[in-house]
Amino acid sequence: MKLEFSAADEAFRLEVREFVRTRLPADIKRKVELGLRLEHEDYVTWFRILEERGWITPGWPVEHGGPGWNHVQRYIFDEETLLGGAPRIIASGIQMLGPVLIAFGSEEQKKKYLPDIRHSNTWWAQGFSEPGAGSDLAAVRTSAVLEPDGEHFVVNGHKVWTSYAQWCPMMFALVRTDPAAKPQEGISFLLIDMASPGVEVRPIRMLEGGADLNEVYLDNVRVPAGNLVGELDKGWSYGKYLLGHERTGIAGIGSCKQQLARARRIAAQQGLDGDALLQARLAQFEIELMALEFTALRLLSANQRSRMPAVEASMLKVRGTELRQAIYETLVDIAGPDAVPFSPEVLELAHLGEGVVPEELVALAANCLDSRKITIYGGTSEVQRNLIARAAMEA
Amino acid sequence: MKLEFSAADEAFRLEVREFVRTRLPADIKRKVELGLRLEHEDYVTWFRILEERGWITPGWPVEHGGPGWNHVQRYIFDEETLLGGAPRIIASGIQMLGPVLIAFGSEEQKKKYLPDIRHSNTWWAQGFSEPGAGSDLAAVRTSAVLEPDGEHFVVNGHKVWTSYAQWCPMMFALVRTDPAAKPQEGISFLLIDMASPGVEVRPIRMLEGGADLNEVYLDNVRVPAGNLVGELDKGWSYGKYLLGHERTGIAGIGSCKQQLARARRIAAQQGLDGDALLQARLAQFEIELMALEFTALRLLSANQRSRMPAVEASMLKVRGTELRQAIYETLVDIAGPDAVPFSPEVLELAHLGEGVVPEELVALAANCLDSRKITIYGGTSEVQRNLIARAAMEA
Amino acid sequence: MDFSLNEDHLALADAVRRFCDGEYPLQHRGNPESTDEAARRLAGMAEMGLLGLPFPAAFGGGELGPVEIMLAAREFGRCLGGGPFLSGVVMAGQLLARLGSDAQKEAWLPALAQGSLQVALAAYEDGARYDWQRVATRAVPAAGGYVLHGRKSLVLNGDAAGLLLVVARTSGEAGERRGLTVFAVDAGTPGLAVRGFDTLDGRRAAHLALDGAAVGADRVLGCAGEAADDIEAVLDAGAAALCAEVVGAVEALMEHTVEHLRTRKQFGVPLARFQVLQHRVADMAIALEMLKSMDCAAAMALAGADAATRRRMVSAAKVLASQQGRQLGMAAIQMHGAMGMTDECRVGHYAKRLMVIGQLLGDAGHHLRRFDAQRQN
Amino acid sequence: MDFSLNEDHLALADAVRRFCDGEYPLQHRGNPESTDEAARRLAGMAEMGLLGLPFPAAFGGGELGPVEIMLAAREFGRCLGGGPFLSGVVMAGQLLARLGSDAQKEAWLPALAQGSLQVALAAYEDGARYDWQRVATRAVPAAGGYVLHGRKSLVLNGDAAGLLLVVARTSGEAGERRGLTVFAVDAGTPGLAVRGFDTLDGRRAAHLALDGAAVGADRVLGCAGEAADDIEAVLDAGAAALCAEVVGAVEALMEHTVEHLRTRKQFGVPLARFQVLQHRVADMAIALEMLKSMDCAAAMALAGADAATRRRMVSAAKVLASQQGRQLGMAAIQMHGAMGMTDECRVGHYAKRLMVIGQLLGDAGHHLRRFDAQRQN
Repeated sequence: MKLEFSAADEAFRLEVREFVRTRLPADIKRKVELGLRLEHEDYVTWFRILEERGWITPGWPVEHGGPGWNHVQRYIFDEETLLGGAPRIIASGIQMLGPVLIAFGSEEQKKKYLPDIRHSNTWWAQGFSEPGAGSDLAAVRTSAVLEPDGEHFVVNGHKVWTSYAQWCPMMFALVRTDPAAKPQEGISFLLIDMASPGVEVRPIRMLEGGADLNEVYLDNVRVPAGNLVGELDKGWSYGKYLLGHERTGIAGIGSCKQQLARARRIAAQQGLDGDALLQARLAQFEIELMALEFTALRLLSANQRSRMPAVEASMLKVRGTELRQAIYETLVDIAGPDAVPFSPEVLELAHLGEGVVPEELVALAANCLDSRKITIYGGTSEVQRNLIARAAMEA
Repeated sequence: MKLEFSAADEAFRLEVREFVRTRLPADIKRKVELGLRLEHEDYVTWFRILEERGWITPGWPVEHGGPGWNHVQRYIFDEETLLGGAPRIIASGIQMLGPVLIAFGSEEQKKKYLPDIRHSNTWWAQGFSEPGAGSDLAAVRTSAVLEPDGEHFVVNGHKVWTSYAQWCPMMFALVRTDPAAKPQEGISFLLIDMASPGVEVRPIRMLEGGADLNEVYLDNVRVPAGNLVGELDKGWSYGKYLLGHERTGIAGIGSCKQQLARARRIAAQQGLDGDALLQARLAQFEIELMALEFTALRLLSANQRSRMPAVEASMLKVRGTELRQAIYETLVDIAGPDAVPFSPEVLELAHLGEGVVPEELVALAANCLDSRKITIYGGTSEVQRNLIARAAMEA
Repeated sequence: MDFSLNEDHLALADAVRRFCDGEYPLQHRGNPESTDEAARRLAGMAEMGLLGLPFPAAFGGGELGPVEIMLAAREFGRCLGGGPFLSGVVMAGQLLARLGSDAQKEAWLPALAQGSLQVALAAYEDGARYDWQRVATRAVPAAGGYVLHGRKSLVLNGDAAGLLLVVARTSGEAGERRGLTVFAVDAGTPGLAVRGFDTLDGRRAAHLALDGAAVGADRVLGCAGEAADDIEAVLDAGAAALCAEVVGAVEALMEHTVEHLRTRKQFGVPLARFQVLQHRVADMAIALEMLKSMDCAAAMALAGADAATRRRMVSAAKVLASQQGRQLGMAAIQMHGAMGMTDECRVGHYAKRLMVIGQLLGDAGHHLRRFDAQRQN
Repeated sequence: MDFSLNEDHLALADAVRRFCDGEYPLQHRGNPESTDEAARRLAGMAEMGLLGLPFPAAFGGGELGPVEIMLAAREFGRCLGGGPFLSGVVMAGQLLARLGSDAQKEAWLPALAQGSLQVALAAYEDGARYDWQRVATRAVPAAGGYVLHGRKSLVLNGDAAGLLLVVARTSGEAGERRGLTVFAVDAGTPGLAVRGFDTLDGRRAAHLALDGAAVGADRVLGCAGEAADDIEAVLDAGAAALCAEVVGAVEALMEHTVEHLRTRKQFGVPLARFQVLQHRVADMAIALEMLKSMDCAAAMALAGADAATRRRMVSAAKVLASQQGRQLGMAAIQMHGAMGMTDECRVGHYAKRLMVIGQLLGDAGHHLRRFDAQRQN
């Protein structure tokens, strides 16, 4: 047992910190720190900078271009990039599809798709959720029927909550290929070209004015049979693999730290140093965040791998997301009356100079509202607690 | 709409306050204010003082000796007596059995029992709960079989959580007289002499050292047929009537005020006036208590009678008991390290002089622990919330 | 102590409810108003007498009181509507009615009541958070009147107002109670710049820049330097109306949520069957009762004569309204799942309004301190 | 950053668990110890080396560290046992080991490790709450040593101790860090009155009255006036051990609760089927993981050299342990219903111990302030 990071880990931390400090473009950093909207361009720019350094695919095996980090290094990387003001790696292709293709894709699929994913040439949309199948993916109803000649699937259905579909030329989707099978069987994992006839993307306007989520309508979309990943009717297991893959970052500890630092910074600017209640709240957050961070590291070291049991991941997610929301609410309290002015345009860097309120405060209320999604997506807090309780009761 | 009490109500308040100030014996007041244990003698003494004034049976009709107060007067009486340091009227005979006998008892039963109840000559135990039938009274299994000659019931069973049975020569009980009927039918309401052969009372030692709850074992206890209240097999409805009768005091607002005043008093004594967090917590309690109090008065005035819909009573109970517990926890925080010393004897007034800690602090932790029962008895907070939700969903 | 509503009360509430049901269709509640909608709703409110509700009959008013304002505000909370009611009638209009001379009232109150003039109150300043006494804007005596210099912030409905009631200092230092004076400034006055902007809840507010705006002596409301008590009273009236809005909004939120839980299924079971969600609805129902009692108490305290009681009751009510309103809005979003995050679903609009209300006219922390300070006095 | 336990750790934890399972039968956990039980358990702990765990081998100790203390304390938390381990070994014993001369260590540490002598630490005073620097007890130089005057309060296990380590002031004023000196005072010393009493969790503590108690110069531990750093360090060690006890106690509480929910039925359905109770168990499970991480962090910080880190980590751990321990105890009672209120049911005993731990060696409020003060330095 040792509380300190190893000298090598500390050196790595400094390396990442220095890299972010020198390579992260100033305007991107400013957007992140002020909570403004990031464009596709911003992500691509930063991801390519990371790719050049070999750091864009921490979750991929070394032979496919992963950096070969252990869990502590991955943790340090997440924390340092976020505290340094870098955007999160949010690309579904990198985070989700890559590992699935590497594990289950054909050689041809790997060759065709992985390089473009790594170089951020192709962004992928995730086509899992459907109306009526939010936290319950086994209820997927979008159908894919293989044509008699075996050359194409014909896909019909309706996907929702598809992040960044407006930036994605491709989508990976769960589709039902055997309607007679039990809910969790008869599902396949399909790659769909978004330019195909019959695909329609409709943005969903969100309550804070953003529109990065979409509905995707699939109307007799013809998909080449070669776009099936793995075996027919086995898509459910690939989907579960995918969802289980990225659990180390699930608690969002780096984001929590980023927001808590923001809260302290703005509180000082607003002259709230002497507000004993606020300071006690921030200190309490700091302690709870510390407990969360140590728990993540402890569970990771106990498992000695980046895949973590689902229950442990659920515990980290519940705690991390609820803590983050509490910090965002405190940010609104810190803003006071300056949380009131808002229109979606103020989230554009270009409009910052026109600020009705100090620029540090422009996005706080919108960020707080936007943060409500984190206890909903990726399995609601309610579903996570059901799972945690079930495990505790069975143990 | 008017925020002030009427002049008549204010006069009544002063009358009650003055009565308590001049008539409440000092040692009883001291015990109440310090949270010490009250003896049977203490209650009887105070109840007889109230009886002499005609104030002991606020819930009884005037023709049976009730004072004829409206709901505001009852509310003022509760508040003033508690804030003045008087014990609550806890006698089951007065609070529960009396109204049932008045509504459903025979003339003979009324004549025989009501006067002794009113004069605190006879305390009654409540025999409702059984092992496995806590919040679920329809699961009552204690059996009462009428002997062929129709003269006696023979009662067998096991009652639990019977308050103050050690002081009670009599018990009213729900017993099953028709085992073949549906759970809520076939239950009768029976009056049992605790001196009968086959009755055994065993005190239940509680976690804070008290033993005012009991188990009552009934082994072939013969009960005269004349002790049946109302009709055979209709006891469930009398039990419900009883539970529904005393809802105005269910929120325990007077007790909340009493404890909040205690918290402010002790905080000042402990030099915690400058503790901003504590002061903010107390102010928040004060606001929530005010909201609760106004809600009780608003709902009472809307109903214009002392019987209140079950859902409204549930809301008041949930809020009032949880608020009271939070205040008790704050009392422990105020006590600091002085919450640690404790043995059950310190709750006796006679031992107060030997105090290991200042006398104001002697009972705080025990009172806090004891307060955990208020979200359990009379229907747990969970059961109450189920009821509230059902009503809200059906509305 | 009497919380009961009489038949006139119920009739008023019913009339406003019917007006709102007609003017604010369910699926558009919370959307920004078009110019047409705003004009039509204003005309409707004028016709119903809502825009003159508390004013003397002599000036076109209904001579009604805080309880009636509360009842109207509850209904506006329900439909996320109300336009200039809060800013123009409850705050600015009542300030005019309190401080104005007969001539001033005659000049502006009837127009306000008819909807032909909008009036807004410019009380707060940048950097002062919720301390309305921290006024740095100065009114310097000049020929025939005053010249105003300073900045006012977050003037609700400020860019639609034809008349702005500007709180400026004729004496004393920022933070002092003495020396505050209210000036009635026409929107077009040279030296006054009005910068309108959107607010989080789809409404409008404005910052004012006063750089040598000249006003005549006839534009002083009441005695110079003596306006503090009246300003505080109408800010309290505004806060109480916000508490009433919270009641209406939470009521609507609860209806939406119950409807959603009853109809939406997960894992093949209606959400309403999940006990965790049931208990959250129960807590919402309990909170709603508490909020209802406190908006009544605040309204009754406004009607009373005692300023200390008014401060205590209004601040107590606003603490709960700010805390519970925001929390219940968030809880409703959570119970609606991803759907609750969309602009299409109404719960997000309620959550935004509730969040904004929490930050207006003093947040929970401000009012908790104010409440406690009253206790200590 | 490494939270993993090695095989020696696991073996130690396992051995203590087996000892506790034998010595503290499930249905008696939390009951006051009889004299016989206390003696037998003390002998057993001595035999296992638990009473000398952290001391140098030269004085009969095991030379183990804070992590091993944590592992033992977790097990004692599980069975509500441990007797004088916290007070005698973790606090008083380690203070002796830090400050004592070789002769002093030789005189007392082996006896402590063998269980033939109990030692207790008398640090706090009445009215000072958790500020151990507010020492008013004075040590006045006298022929051949000192005479002590003052009152010490809440000395854990104080009435069973043969030797009391009394913190007194040889210089300075109450509140000052300089001037604190530790004296080793025999229980029978004339002028020392030990008043033992029961504590809420069924254990014992004592207040001391020192009215001219004379001690020889050889009873001063370390340099006069320079003990503050070491006193603070062992109080931190004690607080960290309490955090570990909370981990064990919550673990046991959760097992009891899960067992109850699985077996007990209401309305014909096992309680475990009620989602509200499921989610409370989930929150308990989450809290337990957080508590586990923090007791590890506190132990590791104790092992490190940096006092600021130690203060921060121990205080952070104690904040959570105090808050969560009490809250989870209360939650477990609620889930057990009326049964949970009885002396017979074990959950009440856990709840009482958790409540007491929350109030010992600094409550949540104290440690939150201390934690924050370290940040600001």
